[in-house]
Amino acid sequence: MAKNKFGFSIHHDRQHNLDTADRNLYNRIALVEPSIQRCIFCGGCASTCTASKFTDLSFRLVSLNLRRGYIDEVKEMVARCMLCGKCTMVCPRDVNIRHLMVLLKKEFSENEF
Amino acid sequence: MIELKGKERIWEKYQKEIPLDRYYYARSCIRQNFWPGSETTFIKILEEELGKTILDEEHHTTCSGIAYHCDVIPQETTMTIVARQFSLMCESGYEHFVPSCITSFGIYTEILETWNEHPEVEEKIKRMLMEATGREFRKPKFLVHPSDVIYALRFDILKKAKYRLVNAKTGEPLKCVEHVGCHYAKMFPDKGVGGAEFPRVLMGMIEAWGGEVVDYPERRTCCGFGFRQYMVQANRGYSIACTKRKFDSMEPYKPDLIVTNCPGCPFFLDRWQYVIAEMEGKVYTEDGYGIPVLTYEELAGIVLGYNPWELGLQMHQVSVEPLLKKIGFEYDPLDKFKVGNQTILTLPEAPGVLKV
Amino acid sequence: MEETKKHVLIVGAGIAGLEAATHLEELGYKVSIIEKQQVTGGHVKNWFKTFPYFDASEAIINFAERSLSKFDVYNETQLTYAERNDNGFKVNTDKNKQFQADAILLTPGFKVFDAHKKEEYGYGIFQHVITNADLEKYFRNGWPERDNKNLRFGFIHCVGSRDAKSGNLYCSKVCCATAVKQAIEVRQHFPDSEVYCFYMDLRMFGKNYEEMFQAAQEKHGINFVRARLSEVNQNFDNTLLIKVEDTLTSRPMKLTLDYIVLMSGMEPAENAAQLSQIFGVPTDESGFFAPEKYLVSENNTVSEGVFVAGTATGPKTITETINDARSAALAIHHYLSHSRIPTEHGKE
Amino acid sequence: MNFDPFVLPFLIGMIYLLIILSWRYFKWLDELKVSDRAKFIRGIFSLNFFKAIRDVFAESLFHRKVFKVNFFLGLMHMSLAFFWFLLIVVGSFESKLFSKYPFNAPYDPVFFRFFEHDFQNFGAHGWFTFFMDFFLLVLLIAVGLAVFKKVHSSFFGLKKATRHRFVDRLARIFLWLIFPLRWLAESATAGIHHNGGFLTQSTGNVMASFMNLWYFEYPLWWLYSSALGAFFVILPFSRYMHIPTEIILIFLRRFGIKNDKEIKGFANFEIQSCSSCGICISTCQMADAAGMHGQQAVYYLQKLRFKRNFEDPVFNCLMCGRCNFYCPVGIDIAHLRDLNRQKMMPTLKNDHSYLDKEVVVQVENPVRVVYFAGCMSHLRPGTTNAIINIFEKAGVDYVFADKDGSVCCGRPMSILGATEEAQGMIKKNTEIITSSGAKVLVTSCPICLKMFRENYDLPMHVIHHTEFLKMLVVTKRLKLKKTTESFVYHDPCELGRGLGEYKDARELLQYMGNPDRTSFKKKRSLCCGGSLANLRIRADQRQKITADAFEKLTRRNPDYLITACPRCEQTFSTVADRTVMDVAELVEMNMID
Repeated sequence: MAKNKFGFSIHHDRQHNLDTADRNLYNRIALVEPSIQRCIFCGGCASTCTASKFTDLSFRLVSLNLRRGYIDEVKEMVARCMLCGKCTMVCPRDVNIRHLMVLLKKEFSENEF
Repeated sequence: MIELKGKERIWEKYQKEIPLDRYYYARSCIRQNFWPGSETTFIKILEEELGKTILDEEHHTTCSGIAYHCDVIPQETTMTIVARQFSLMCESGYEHFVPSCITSFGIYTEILETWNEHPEVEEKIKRMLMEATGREFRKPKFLVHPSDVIYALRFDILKKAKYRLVNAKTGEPLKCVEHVGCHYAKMFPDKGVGGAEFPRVLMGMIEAWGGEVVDYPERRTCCGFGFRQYMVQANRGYSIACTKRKFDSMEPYKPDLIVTNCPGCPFFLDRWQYVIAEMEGKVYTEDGYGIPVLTYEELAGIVLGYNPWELGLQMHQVSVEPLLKKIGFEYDPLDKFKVGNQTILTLPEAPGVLKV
Repeated sequence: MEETKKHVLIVGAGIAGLEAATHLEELGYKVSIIEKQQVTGGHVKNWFKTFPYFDASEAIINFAERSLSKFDVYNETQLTYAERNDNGFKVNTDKNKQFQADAILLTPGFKVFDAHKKEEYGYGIFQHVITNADLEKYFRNGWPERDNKNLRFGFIHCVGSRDAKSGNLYCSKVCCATAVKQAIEVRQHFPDSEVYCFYMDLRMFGKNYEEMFQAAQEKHGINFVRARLSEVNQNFDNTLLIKVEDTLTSRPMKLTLDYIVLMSGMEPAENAAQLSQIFGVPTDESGFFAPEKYLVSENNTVSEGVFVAGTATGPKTITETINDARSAALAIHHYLSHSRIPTEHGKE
Repeated sequence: MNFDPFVLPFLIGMIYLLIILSWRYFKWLDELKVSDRAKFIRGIFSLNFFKAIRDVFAESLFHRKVFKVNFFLGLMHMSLAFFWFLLIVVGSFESKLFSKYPFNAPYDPVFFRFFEHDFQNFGAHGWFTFFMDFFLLVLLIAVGLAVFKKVHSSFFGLKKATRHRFVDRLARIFLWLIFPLRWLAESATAGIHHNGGFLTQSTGNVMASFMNLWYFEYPLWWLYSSALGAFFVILPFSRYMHIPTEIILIFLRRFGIKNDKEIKGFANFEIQSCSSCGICISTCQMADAAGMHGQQAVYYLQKLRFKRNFEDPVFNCLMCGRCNFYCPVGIDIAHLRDLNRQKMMPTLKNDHSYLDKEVVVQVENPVRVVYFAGCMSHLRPGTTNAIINIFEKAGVDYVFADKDGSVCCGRPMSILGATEEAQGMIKKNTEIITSSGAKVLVTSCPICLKMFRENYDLPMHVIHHTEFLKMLVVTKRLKLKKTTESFVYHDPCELGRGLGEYKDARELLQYMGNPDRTSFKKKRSLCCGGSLANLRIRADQRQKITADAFEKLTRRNPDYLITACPRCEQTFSTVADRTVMDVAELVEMNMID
């Protein structure tokens, strides 16, 4: 951890390194529910989402962040989902979003991240 | 594998005509404070070593580039100030404008290009200069940066060189990082030697004087100064993060030195090494001294065997002694904190992590 | 009887020229083609497979050359001069072969964008930065020796297309589908490889293109990242490091790759400007031939008796090129049999 | 006392079976809740005991419900069960009457013909031999039918036969061998001793004509006894466990014992009562329309019995409840699945705290009716608009609780086995709904309705909009005209099989016209394929179910398909070649002043 010795500290580098990204969770999930691979990040899910009316929840970002290995972000969003399933009803690529949400919820409940 | 042919193909595209004599020299605002030996050395090399004519003009002012890049003055003001510098040059009978500062070079380039594209702006500035100072000006025939000049004269310098950028013990070329200031050619690639993507200007000097250039991934990245990033203290974390990214990227290549052609870059690449060491305990060389950072004039001075303490190398945070030792440079370490022959300067406080 | 046949001269023996020649010959015209290359078939001859059905390019060439023996082809010949006379056009070439033609069809095709121009992408500087055209050659002629394990490929879309910095504002149309096709081929060729496509937009406009894209995602596990490459660098271990912004998460991102494939777009053929001048056919701001009337009469030109077809009028797929060539053949037929399709220009 | 060593296989098998059954049944009864055990004791001494006996005859022996599915399937099952039963009962009477001693050896009736050849003093002999042979003949025909069914299951109304496990197939071989062997053994004895009836004696005569029966008689009895013994030994580990278990299950049901919250006790009786008949396979739309196999009730129960991994059948299910309705044994499969869902779903780490922070409940002037559209209804604005327009027209004093977006009712989470995790939503919705001060909660979504009724504690009537609209018409606050268009009505699973609400929508529709007849109505209705309960099913499989259901419902070519669930409406719309709409939309179209 950088010390704040001179009135400022070294800013965290925002650049994401895909080489070191942890894609294990994504790979594991995609094996069980391969339809996630079809996602084109259109955001239809997020726009219809019941919860997104009240809080930051976008499956589009869950899908992306999962691929990029931003597990904390994924975890936070997934916890907010109410599983109503509207997203799945509007998905143009027939991604089984509700199943993915349940799988992720289970992952975060059963395993340490 | 890097294909040199590919680079040469690009360099062919970015040949720049560099005048070989009669320079009108405009000093930099900040270099004189940061690296007081550099500009003097430039003049010394040109006049004494190579017998060129150079006018070290004392009436010119700032180009106002820092204010311009910090968004605090309008462009017309900057243009009028620049117009005045040109008028000074004309009055002295010179046509080759050589601004010491890279940002000034960028400003002058940008303004000349603007005037080329929009002659009405030039007319307006002529009017404004006349109204404000009663002066007239002509645009310089050549606008070149002093690093262009040294690049053009690199083989002449080589002829007089006492040292090479070669490890005296092993005979291997030193690994040199070249860092070209952003305002040199990133805005107008055809105004820099070798263009913006693979600039040749510093590379040419290093290779001519025996060194080997390191091509590391973050080569193009800014030194971290970024004007607003450093000037506002709240943003300094971004400034140093940028510098750190560069160092992290060059570290595996184990560079022996860094050469720069900008006033700010050597300052930040030098001083931030100290700050990173203090904050994170991280030093980028195995010996614990850090990577020495030089201006191209200082480098030329070393190659020519000038007294390092007259070059002002004691102003560097990262010690240059390991580098001098590597090339077998003979110097008196006791002279480091002397001014002239007499007064001994107060010894600076040693940093916490970096070795000196 | 031979002498009474009307003569059509075609410039360029790519698939457009060949297809038009086939139909014109069947319609009873004498057809000659001059081609600057050694062989006929144009660019398609250099390709390996075509999208979206992965048919071999040979099949396309075989189809286009089905009537090759029925007309005269002059290879390694370039048109140098032409003048209009009472009987049509008098044409001369660099080999001093002269033609008297009743109508001219210009099918000079396109030129692959020279990726060297995008200096920051390091083509010609970093060994494993290649173009889509290079990749087709690799597929045709075999890969240069390479450790085949765990290679990481990055496909960079829109190189020289939709790029003001390259001077080309238009979309080259075929590169998106080509990238997806090649990405799939790479995954099939190197099953352990990882493939990323960096796109600005994915323009899967044709039939079965979107399906191919979906298969690329789902069956072949190809990663699509909406990003535009800023610069390519080389790592200490000689792998390539690219920097992009992952625009959908709004974060700068870097990634190490073993191969970078630049999806070079289409530019007007090298001799397009010269032909334009010789025949008085205007070009648009991008340098492609301007037709007499956009949308409705794209094979006719303002220069009477001079027709255009194929990618010389703008980027086209193989199917579109072939159809365009047939359309041009019909337009020439109408012109030569004095039953020209009435157009604004043609009203007499 | 008659005895011969060949009776030993039968005897040992039977004793072994009795011990195993006693042990198991005792254990399972012991697992019942204390209150259920009390019910059991009370039940034995009540009228229900006799009612249960009647049920046993109706179901276990006559297989009444199987007949409903298919006549031949019923006939086969009835023949096997009832006539075997008769064979045993009448055989016992015969042997006991003959020996004039009620406590003869248990194998006496089974091997009666071997031991007894002289019937001089047994007047009823002729009757007995006739009936016993008749029963045997029926059983042989039944076995023949069973073999035929294995080849042509569709003849019996079954589109696909159950895939049985090895032990089940082995047990079936023994079972199928029993009756032919008995026939041969008795015939052989009849051929020698002339003690057979119309079937066995004639067969015996034929056999005697070309073989020396003295050599064959004894081994045949050995084989017969061995087949019986083997069947008994294997029975407790095979699906034939259903034969004795279903009887106990019928008694337990009559005594008012129901499924508990865990898979033990009563659940064990249910699981072991499944005969693997496979009716649930044909009625499962996942199998029928989407070609999915292995998840149906029969396989789920099979896996439960054999302690195999049953995760897929537990979660890969639409929970439409069709198999519950069609199961001839009446096993509450949906409940058995739900029990394991609740058990297998880990406690999900949800964070619904934003509901408390972000969702502001505005207490307005109390109204009489609170309308809660539900998440899904927001994708069908035609329905919600229709309801609002009707409310306005009828002058209903209402508030639209989730006009600006719903908080999910919690059923989508609950139906996956995470009921506890839905508490935050339940709390919030309760707060929103009760703040209206309304007396009636009207919802458009059957999914919400089921949740509100079963998992909420709301101080008001909770009804579906079909019921409310019907009330508006009945009380003349709304007048409807007949429509000229034809339509068919689809019962949503959650509203119909889930809550038993079939009446109101139909009565409401009657004001506008007669729905087309369809055999897929009420408890026989189909799932639209959009069920929230199944996460594993692929989109293309779902679509097959939807298309198949739509085709079945619209066979009479109606102008509209009418339903009462936004989810069904949305799902059907994706495949529809005609208008799909909610009852409320039809009402809106046909309102008159």
